[in-house]
Amino acid sequence: MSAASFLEVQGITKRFGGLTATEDVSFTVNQGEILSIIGPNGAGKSTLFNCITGFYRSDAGKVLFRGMDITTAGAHRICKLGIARTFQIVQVISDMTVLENVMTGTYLRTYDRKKVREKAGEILRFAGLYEKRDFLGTDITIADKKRLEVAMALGTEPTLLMLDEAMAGLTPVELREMIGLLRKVRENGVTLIIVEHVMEAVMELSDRVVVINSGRKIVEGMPADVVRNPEVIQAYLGDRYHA
Amino acid sequence: MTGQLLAQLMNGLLIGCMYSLIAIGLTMIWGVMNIINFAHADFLMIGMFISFWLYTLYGVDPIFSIPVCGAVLFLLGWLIYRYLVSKVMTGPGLAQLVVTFGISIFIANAAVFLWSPDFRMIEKPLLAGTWNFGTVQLSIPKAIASLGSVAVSVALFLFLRKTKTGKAILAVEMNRSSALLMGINTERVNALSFAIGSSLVGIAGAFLSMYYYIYPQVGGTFGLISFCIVALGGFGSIEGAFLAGILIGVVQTLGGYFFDPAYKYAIVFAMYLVTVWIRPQGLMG
Amino acid sequence: MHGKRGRILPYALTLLLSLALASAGAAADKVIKIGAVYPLTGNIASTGLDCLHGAELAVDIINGKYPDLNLPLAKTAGLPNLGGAKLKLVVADTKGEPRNGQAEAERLVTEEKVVGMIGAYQSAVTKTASQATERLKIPYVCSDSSSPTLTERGLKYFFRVSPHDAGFARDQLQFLKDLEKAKGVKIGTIAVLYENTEFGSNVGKQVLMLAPEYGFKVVADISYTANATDVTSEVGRLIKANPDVLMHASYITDAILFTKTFKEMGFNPKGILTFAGYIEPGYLPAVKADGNDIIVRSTFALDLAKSKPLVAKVNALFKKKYGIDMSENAARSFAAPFVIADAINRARTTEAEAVVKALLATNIPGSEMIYPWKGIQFDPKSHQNIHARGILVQIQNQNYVTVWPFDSAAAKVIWPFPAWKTRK
Amino acid sequence: MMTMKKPTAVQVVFYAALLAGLLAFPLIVKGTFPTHIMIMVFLFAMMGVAWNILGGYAAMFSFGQAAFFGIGAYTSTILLMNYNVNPWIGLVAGGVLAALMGAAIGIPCSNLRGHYFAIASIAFAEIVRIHFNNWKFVAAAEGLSLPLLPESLGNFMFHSSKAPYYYIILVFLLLSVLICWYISANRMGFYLRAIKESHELAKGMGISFVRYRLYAIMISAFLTAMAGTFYAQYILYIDPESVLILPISVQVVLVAMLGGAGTIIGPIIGAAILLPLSEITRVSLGYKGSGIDMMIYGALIMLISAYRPQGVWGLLTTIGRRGK
Repeated sequence: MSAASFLEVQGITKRFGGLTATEDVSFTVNQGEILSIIGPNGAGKSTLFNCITGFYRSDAGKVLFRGMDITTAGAHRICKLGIARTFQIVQVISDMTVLENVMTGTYLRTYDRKKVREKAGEILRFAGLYEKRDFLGTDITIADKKRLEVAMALGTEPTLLMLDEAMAGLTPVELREMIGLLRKVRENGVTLIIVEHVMEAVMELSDRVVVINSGRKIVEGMPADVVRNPEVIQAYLGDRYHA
Repeated sequence: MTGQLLAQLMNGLLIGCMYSLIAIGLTMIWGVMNIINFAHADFLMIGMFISFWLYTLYGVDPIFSIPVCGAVLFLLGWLIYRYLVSKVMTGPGLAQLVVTFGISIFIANAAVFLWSPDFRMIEKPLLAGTWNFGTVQLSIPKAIASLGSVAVSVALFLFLRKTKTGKAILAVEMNRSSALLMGINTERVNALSFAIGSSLVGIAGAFLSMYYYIYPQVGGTFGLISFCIVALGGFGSIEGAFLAGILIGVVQTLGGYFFDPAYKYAIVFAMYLVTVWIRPQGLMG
Repeated sequence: MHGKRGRILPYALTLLLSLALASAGAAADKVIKIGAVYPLTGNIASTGLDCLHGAELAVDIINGKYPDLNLPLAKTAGLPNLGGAKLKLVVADTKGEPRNGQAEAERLVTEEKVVGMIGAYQSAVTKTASQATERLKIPYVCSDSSSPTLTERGLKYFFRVSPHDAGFARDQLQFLKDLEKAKGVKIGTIAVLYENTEFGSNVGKQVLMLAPEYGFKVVADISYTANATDVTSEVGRLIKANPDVLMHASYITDAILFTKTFKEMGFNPKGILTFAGYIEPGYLPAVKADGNDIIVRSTFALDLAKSKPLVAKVNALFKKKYGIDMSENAARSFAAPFVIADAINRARTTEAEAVVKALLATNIPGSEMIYPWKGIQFDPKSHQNIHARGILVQIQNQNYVTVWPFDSAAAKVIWPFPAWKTRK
Repeated sequence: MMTMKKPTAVQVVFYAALLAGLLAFPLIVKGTFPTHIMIMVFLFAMMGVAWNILGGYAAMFSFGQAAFFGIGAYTSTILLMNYNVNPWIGLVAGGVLAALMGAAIGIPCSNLRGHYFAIASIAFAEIVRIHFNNWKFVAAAEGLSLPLLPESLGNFMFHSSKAPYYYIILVFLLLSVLICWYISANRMGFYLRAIKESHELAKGMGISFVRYRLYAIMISAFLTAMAGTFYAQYILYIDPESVLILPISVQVVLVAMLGGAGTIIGPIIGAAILLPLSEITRVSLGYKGSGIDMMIYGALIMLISAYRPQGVWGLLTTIGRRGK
């Protein structure tokens, strides 16, 4: 294993009953980069995402994180190793305040309550949510929830942050803010994998893009190259026509 | 020996069918509203008492009380949903559960108040006696009750699959919010399911009254076992509850026969634990 | 010392007043409170109520004038030695839970100031209630709990009038022996069937222990869960074991269910000997003719009236008050108030030590009781009534008929148990 | 939430006054029955607090607390009777045993959600009850009468007064509250609430929900078993029918739910309402044997929970907020 490959996904296959959701998908992620995974609806992006983060057990293939085989590790173990994630349908703890939500993440590596609070406060300032720290999880807007989810994930002090459609449904202004936040995250040395539909964000943020269609990886490359790839256009257009 | 084994097996099936009928009403309420109705066993008791009083006061045989029991319990279920349970449908945690506890305590003791804690029995139901098949004796009322249970289960199954109202109930059971979007009046569906669930257990009460003694606390063990059946079958699964009921009846009877009668309910509970350990969602959940 | 005088004065006045009233021959309105704890709600509320009725009637008889009743204290109103003081039952509900037995006993003693205690019916509740009265030093006379362990605890303030399960088990086995002799039948094997609560397992234990002593072989030892939904597997086991005699200890619910299932599955031993549930008032109305020919242990039967006219008179009073015949439970609970009132009357005080002393000296003759016993006298150590014994009654034509001991039998025992097929 | 804010002066004064009142209670109120009711209130409040760690924080709705209660009562009693072990040691032993039993049942049940867990806990408790009912070693259904030892704190037995029992169970209750508060204010409390929100979310935040659910069961079982030992030492007689039956588990759930699940004070309020209510209805109406006492009891539970589902504590806090 070369030291350069931060995360290595090798031939991941996942079936649900007779349906193959992902088939033999491989790619690598380098430390410090932002990699996007795109593809039409039902292409298997989320399945892949869940296989990497330990939420699904893949039927074949391997996931290596910093040279360590994490294919069969439980989700909470993977988080402990430094891979944090968000959810496609936003999930925050509804009866906790914003601050407490982040504290729940921060508790992963800190035990002292005071320090946990301090750290969580810092993260909230970083994410621009500090003013809303005393609001309940249920009482904030969707955009804030999405940002809160990122903050919660950051609380676990990840080296790799994986976002599942963190930008879907945001207004242009909110989108700008989110892109800015993710940039800052990357500047702090965190590697990012983004599963995304919003092409604007993908084009702007990504260093590299992996395209999935019908469970298979069809292209991998620089954002600008990928969007011009006929196979990708076909996949998206085909998707649109058949939808 | 084999004759006795066969007799045990048959009796297990019969009690199993009875369990199924009791449990199906419960699983319906459970599946649609995600509520454990702890008063279910008390509804059973009311059904039995209605049948008893119709017999004692007007000489109506339990077999003819079935529709009355069904109707009265339907109404009672509707009222209880409307004025008590619906108030906590959106409440926190298991507030619904506490309500049903309260209802259960209230009903059981109202029965003591109204009808005294005495034991009753329907003296001479039309259907009585036993059928003899060699070494196997089958109690006629039990056999009829079992057939009735199967018939009612099938009828419910068809109602849910074939009628518009039934389909609406199933839709709510599958996904409440999308059912709401489809324009289904979920509040009405809730009330209806609660009423139908109660009505089914009322019918079970009428059947049971043909051969079982009647008193205000009669539901206890039946209730406990029907919870187990519903969970074993998978919450909300009618087919699951039906099969699990029969399975539990047979396991209980054979377990009591071969192992130790003192542990026969323990065997049933252990079976539940082992099953959900392997399949956390129950047999057909 | 104002305070002290304030405390003595009322007592002195009361004493003077009561002396004056007693000498005047007028009934004093002095009241002697006796606590009565019974399960009045919950699973066996009907039994608890039945027991309470027995005790209430006893109190009525003690308080009123019943010149034609040969019962202790019946002829006079109240307790003559205490100026005609009346007995008052202070009733409490235990819900059948031991912790309430304790709490209620304590409450009755400390708040209601009762000077004696009766009841509880369930042995487990009697245990905690009598433990409480023991600590509070209040006499407890029990005539309705049958666990042998109750009088094995060496309590100073606890007395039991009625027989216990070990005695009942002996009675049943002795009956079988007597029957073998009288009818020339041979009984070899017995099956023991008992529900697994305190009562049933105690009976089971006693029978299992004693059966070999009487020369019977136990071919099935079946304990089962009380309040069962279905008992076909239990009866299946009995059929397989095929015993000559079945001995069954159960409460009423299972008694009903088993009777039905015996019939359904055609279980036909030569005799069915039972305890408790089969004699509770709800049993016969529930099973009707299917209960015929079953034999139950008892302390009482209405047909004892043949040799004891007293029984009929008491039953008439009971029927007048409650509309039904006196049951075995009611009859058993009927005893305790007499025993405690008799002791207080002889002690001439309600002071506990004196009452206990009087209780130990109790000697009520058999003629002043509705039971077929020689009398009531307590064992100085265990405080168990040494004369208490059971009788066996058989259900004949849907009536409980005394069949054993043979000398006080009202009818001949029907033996063997007629096959179900031949019955209506 | 409540865990973060410093208590206000009013709250401090209120709780201090409440505690002082409770400490003085046996000195002021004579008569054993009120003291007995208070003891029962504290006993069930303690079990309600213990249940809350499971049901209120982790959404594991246990209906099997009687099993832990019974194991506590039986362990200390058997140790005392057969091996002459001091009840205080028995208390700890019972707690440890119950915690281990909790873990044993918790591992297979750790994947069960909501109602499946609830029914599994009933099944578990019923198996324990049936087994104890038939187990000769613990005298089966006959039950165990504790040997009467001279009264002393060391013997955990008092005959002349209920006051020592009162103070002991009060201390137990305060200890449980303290543990519950500590848990809710620290990592475990956060994690349990995350698990309650969603298993997925918890896993995604690095929380081993199996482990934290196990911790919750074990702590809850330990405290409930302590209550069981207390019961045995207080009543001095135990049998399966009085310490292992479902109605005990149900009572515990009612106490916690009625007071307000998921709050520290909720179960205490629930117990303070429910137990006196049942005792008073029983004492004032129960002797008639008509069932009317339990009817009233049932009706009150039914109406309170239907029309004030957030629990009495929820009601009080709403009023409090409106007052401000």
